[in-house]
Amino acid sequence: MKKKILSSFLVSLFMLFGSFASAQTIKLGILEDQTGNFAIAVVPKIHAYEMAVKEINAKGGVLGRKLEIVRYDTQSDNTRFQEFARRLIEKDKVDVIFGAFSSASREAIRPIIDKARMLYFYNNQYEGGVCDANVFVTGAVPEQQFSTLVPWMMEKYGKKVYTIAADYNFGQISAEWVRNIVKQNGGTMVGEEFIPLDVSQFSQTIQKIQAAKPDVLMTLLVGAKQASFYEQQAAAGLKIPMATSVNVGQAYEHKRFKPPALENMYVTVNYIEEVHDVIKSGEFHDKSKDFMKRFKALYPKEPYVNMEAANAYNAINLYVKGVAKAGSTDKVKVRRALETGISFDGPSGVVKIDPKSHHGSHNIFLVRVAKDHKVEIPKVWKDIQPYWLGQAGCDLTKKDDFSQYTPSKPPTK
Amino acid sequence: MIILFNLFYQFGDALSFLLLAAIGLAVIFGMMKIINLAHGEFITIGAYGTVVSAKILKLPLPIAMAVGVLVTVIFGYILERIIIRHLYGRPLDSVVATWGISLIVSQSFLVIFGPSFEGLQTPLSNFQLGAYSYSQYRLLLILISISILILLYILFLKSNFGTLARATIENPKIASTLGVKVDKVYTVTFCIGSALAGLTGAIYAPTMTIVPSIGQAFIVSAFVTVVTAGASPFIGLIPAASFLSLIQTSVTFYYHATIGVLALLFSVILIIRFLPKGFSGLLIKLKK
Amino acid sequence: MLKKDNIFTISVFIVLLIIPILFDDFYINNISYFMIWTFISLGLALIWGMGGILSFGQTAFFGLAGYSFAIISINFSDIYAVGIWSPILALAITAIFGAIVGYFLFYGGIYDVFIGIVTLAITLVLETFMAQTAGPEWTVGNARLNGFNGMQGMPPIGIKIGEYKFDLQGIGQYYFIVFLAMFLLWLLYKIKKSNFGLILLASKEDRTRVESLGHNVKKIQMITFSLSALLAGVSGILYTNWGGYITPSSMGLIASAMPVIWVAASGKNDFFSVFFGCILLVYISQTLAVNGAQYAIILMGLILVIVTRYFPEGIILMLKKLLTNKFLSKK
Amino acid sequence: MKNQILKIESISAGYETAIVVNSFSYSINQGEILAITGRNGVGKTTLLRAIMGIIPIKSGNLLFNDENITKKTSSERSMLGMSYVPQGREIFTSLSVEENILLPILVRNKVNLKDKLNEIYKFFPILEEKKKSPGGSLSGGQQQQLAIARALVSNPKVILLDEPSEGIQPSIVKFIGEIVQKISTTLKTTFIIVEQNISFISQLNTDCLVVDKGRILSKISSSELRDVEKARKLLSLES
Repeated sequence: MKKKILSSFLVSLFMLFGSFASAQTIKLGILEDQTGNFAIAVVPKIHAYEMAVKEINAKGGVLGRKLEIVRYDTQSDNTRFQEFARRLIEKDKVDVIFGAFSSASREAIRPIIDKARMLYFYNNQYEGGVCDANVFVTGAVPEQQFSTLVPWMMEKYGKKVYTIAADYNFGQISAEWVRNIVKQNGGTMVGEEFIPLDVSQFSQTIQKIQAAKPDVLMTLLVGAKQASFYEQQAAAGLKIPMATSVNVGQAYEHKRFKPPALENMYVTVNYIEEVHDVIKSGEFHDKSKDFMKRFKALYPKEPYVNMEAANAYNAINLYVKGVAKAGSTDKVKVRRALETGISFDGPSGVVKIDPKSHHGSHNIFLVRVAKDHKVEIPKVWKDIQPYWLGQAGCDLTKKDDFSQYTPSKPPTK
Repeated sequence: MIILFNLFYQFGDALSFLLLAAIGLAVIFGMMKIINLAHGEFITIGAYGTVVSAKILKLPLPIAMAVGVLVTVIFGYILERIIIRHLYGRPLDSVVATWGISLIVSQSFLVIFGPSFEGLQTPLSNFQLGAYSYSQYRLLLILISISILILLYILFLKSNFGTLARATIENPKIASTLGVKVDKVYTVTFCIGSALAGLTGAIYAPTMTIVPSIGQAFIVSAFVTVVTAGASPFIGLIPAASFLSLIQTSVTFYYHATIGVLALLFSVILIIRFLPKGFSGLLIKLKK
Repeated sequence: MLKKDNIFTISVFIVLLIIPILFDDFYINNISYFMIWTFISLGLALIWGMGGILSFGQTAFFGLAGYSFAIISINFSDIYAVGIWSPILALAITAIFGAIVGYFLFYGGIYDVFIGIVTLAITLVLETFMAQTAGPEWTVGNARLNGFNGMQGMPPIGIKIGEYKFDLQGIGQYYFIVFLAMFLLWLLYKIKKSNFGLILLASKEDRTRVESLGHNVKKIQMITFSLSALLAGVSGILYTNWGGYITPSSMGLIASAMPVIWVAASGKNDFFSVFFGCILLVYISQTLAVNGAQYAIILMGLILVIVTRYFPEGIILMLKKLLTNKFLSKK
Repeated sequence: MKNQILKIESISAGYETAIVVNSFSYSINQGEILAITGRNGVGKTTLLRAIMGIIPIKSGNLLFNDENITKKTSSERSMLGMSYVPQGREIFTSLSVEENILLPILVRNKVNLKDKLNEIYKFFPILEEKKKSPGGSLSGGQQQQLAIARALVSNPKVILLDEPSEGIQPSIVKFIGEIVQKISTTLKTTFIIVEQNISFISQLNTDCLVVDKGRILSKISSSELRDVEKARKLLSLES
């Protein structure tokens, strides 16, 4: 009898030990702005990470290991990003880092990530051009958003384009893309104005736009202060079709602003929660509906599921596929596995990693905001590649690089 | 003609923004030498008070605005009683305390109301003049800002309360020996400053995105205007705001907004360099 | 020699010196990070606590030094050849700029809160300007200023002693900062006790009186201002070196308020209190952000309000005095 | 026994850690003029400031009309009927002369402002001439008159005067002395005057306390004071 107890004790101890060894989790570090200026667009992202992890763990994880999130609130503050990136790497010893909303916060942690050879997923729409051996990008880039949007707008409304853009990297580089595409398509820029992030009053800008009489107004504005432009242009009766790559798909301005502030605004997104409401059947309808059903089951109070939430969800799944393929969480092995062109069939269809630039391909939806702020989708472009960096000379499969490039300052070949 | 009106509108719009941004701060800083870093949050309270009472209590806009102002005054009153009154005579320490208050308020708004709140529509309509169209409400703002300033001028320079307030500000100890209840004068003055900040928030609420950081859009303009106005803000505020908005609008007109902002900041540096006591100092000198 | 006043300073430094023996990389780097901010605070304590002049724009010098350092290091790829000269050159630029601003302020007859706003305007001009330098035309030699996204890719400070080379990172960086802090604290105490310091302290009480005694107060204030700019520059360079990154937002409104808060809350009249208080406050703020989620900022705000309300001298200075008195009475 | 308007019972007061006024006791009758003199820094001004409530009384009691006012604020003491003319006048430079005078009335029950002003202008005709000018534009003597007028307008029972003759030309000093005497006799107002100018003191019909180290050193009677030379000798001997 005693013997039996002892042996069962030993067995259970052994099992405990064994299970402990195999249950060593894969640690995913997440740095997102739960508070501060960007919180509006970021909270759905955080939930999407959590949802992806829950789903994967429910299926038993990967390589027999569960995923575990280590998350810090970076408070929309670049210095917090730096502090916590180091904390994740040096203290929590995570296997991969996801996160950052603004480009500045991404750039704040990239030196730390590169030095530690950490694997990092940036899951946000941005100005493009990051060619970094350790960085993967699941958000949309200008060649995906503007190469589709701008020619379409010019065809529909006319060839005179006016750009107002936030006066920092995103706005300036995006404006450069718009300028180039307008020229390539035989249009003219009738005006271009850059506006500091702190400006919230736009009377003068509105008058300048009216003086130039454009057919299309590109509004590459960022942040809550600049978003006041929309109410002010509506109050002044500007009535010029607007196009952008940022609004609606991130901070769901069409839900937050009083109609008709965003009337006749066009946006290219790689996902928004309305996809399955607007597109009544087919692949996109089914995938989006399924995703939203699962999302709302977990987070019924979520105000909006934006494109960055989809990107965050895709990022975790892509990473896990990379780990599965590599058979390890070794950072170099996972990177090489991801560079084989891994793809994931997500909320808006297949996202495939471009091996050269580490960016993802996307299906792009053209969204129009109607007078009552209901959303229409006049067009979908399928499988748009992040082609620019690869063409410009970034090939991370052959040569490591740690830079960000722009169309006017491409990689030196 | 249209161009002239256009310039007037642009200038007036910039002017009223500077005036309204600065006015509450001008009272609190100019009269009490408290550097209120929470000024932006007072504006936020006014804006949220207005929007919440218009959206949830379904009050008509003017009444909702009054509620916004009232809420800000109550907040200002409580704050003055429990914290600010211990900071009189320590203007530089007030920086730290009011910064703390600003953190508490803006973050509390985020916790309570979430990152964003559906805004209001700008009241009134717009009108067309040649190629340009204008918002009537913004035209009204110009009038409102100037009339508030005139009322304030009367209150502080012509009324009995104004005499008490100016005496208290100049020399609280002596005012007290003459029977003035210095505490009360401070409280009332602080409440007036709060009310004006709240009013700014209420007035601009229908034209801006309603987020917990809404008030921060005003704060740099406010400080810059108050300081160039100088030690006696009621005299200096209009010339300072006019000068600064003239610089900003004309530079923005010829170049673009970034250069406009840089020009504004640069002219502040130069104004203070050559008029160390601001515009009011210059005016007082000229009068003599 | 061992005065009662020094007991805390010495014990804190002893703790700082043995920390790397007890803790791993993360703590070493994190405490280095906390200490980085002490220099800008000490600079402010010098000009504000001793000189009675509140500068709201110390971050202008922080940023200027950080950017100068970044530009110089990127342009000289052999970091060991440039070595310590790249930060020294950056500091010289900062100190000269500080002297120019100081000349502009004090010889221009600007005083009180006006100084605060002028320096704030200067830092905001720098921030706004740097934020829009994203375009390719904004390069200095090989270094792209890179706008709002900030500059990165600068090598760390490289030190070469004979054949031995090392980067100013990790534990080397840690000890460098500790020794630098010890040296600068000692220097600041010397300044405080010097004739120069006495005149400065007196000018805080009554400027015209000191002037009538024949001292050139304007010049003294200008030199002090330049010194405080230099100290802010030390922080800027160390920060850039620590994270390999410098951004315009480090010169913004929020960033510029932080040193003022650290200094006021710690006790602006005592350099050691500022040094220790600054470390403590950055640590508290980080810890709150790690644990408190959305209530972290509210708590930080409450701490600041309570400190100013109940500890007008600064909480660290009050604690130091309290402990010193107890210490003494027991002996 | 006359009505004792102000009883100072062993008061101590000072700044931070330094005690400047040390267990000072004295009682003053209604309508009496009391002069206090002594070298610089012996606590004369501090005593007045403690009586007026500008600085707190650390120990002892202060009775006004038999009411204990030790803990009252200076504003409350003013309302009870005390007035203060500080050293260096400290008039409000940014307020007009008339606003300066009216200030104490604005915080009191309604009085006919015009009558009150005319009453004051009768004492100080120069102030009527300058009534619209800012206080800061007045000369030293005019400022002193304004400060006295401002103290007088609230019909106080006690007026504390701190160095009224300091930095003022002799003719005005004399004028002020006459006014003090006149007010004291017509309105039965009590005066406590801190003064180092002996000829000014001797001009008044008053006893004089000599103070040193925050205590009363001696008391010189009004009759002894009338002989200026003798008084000067007494005072210089003692100080």
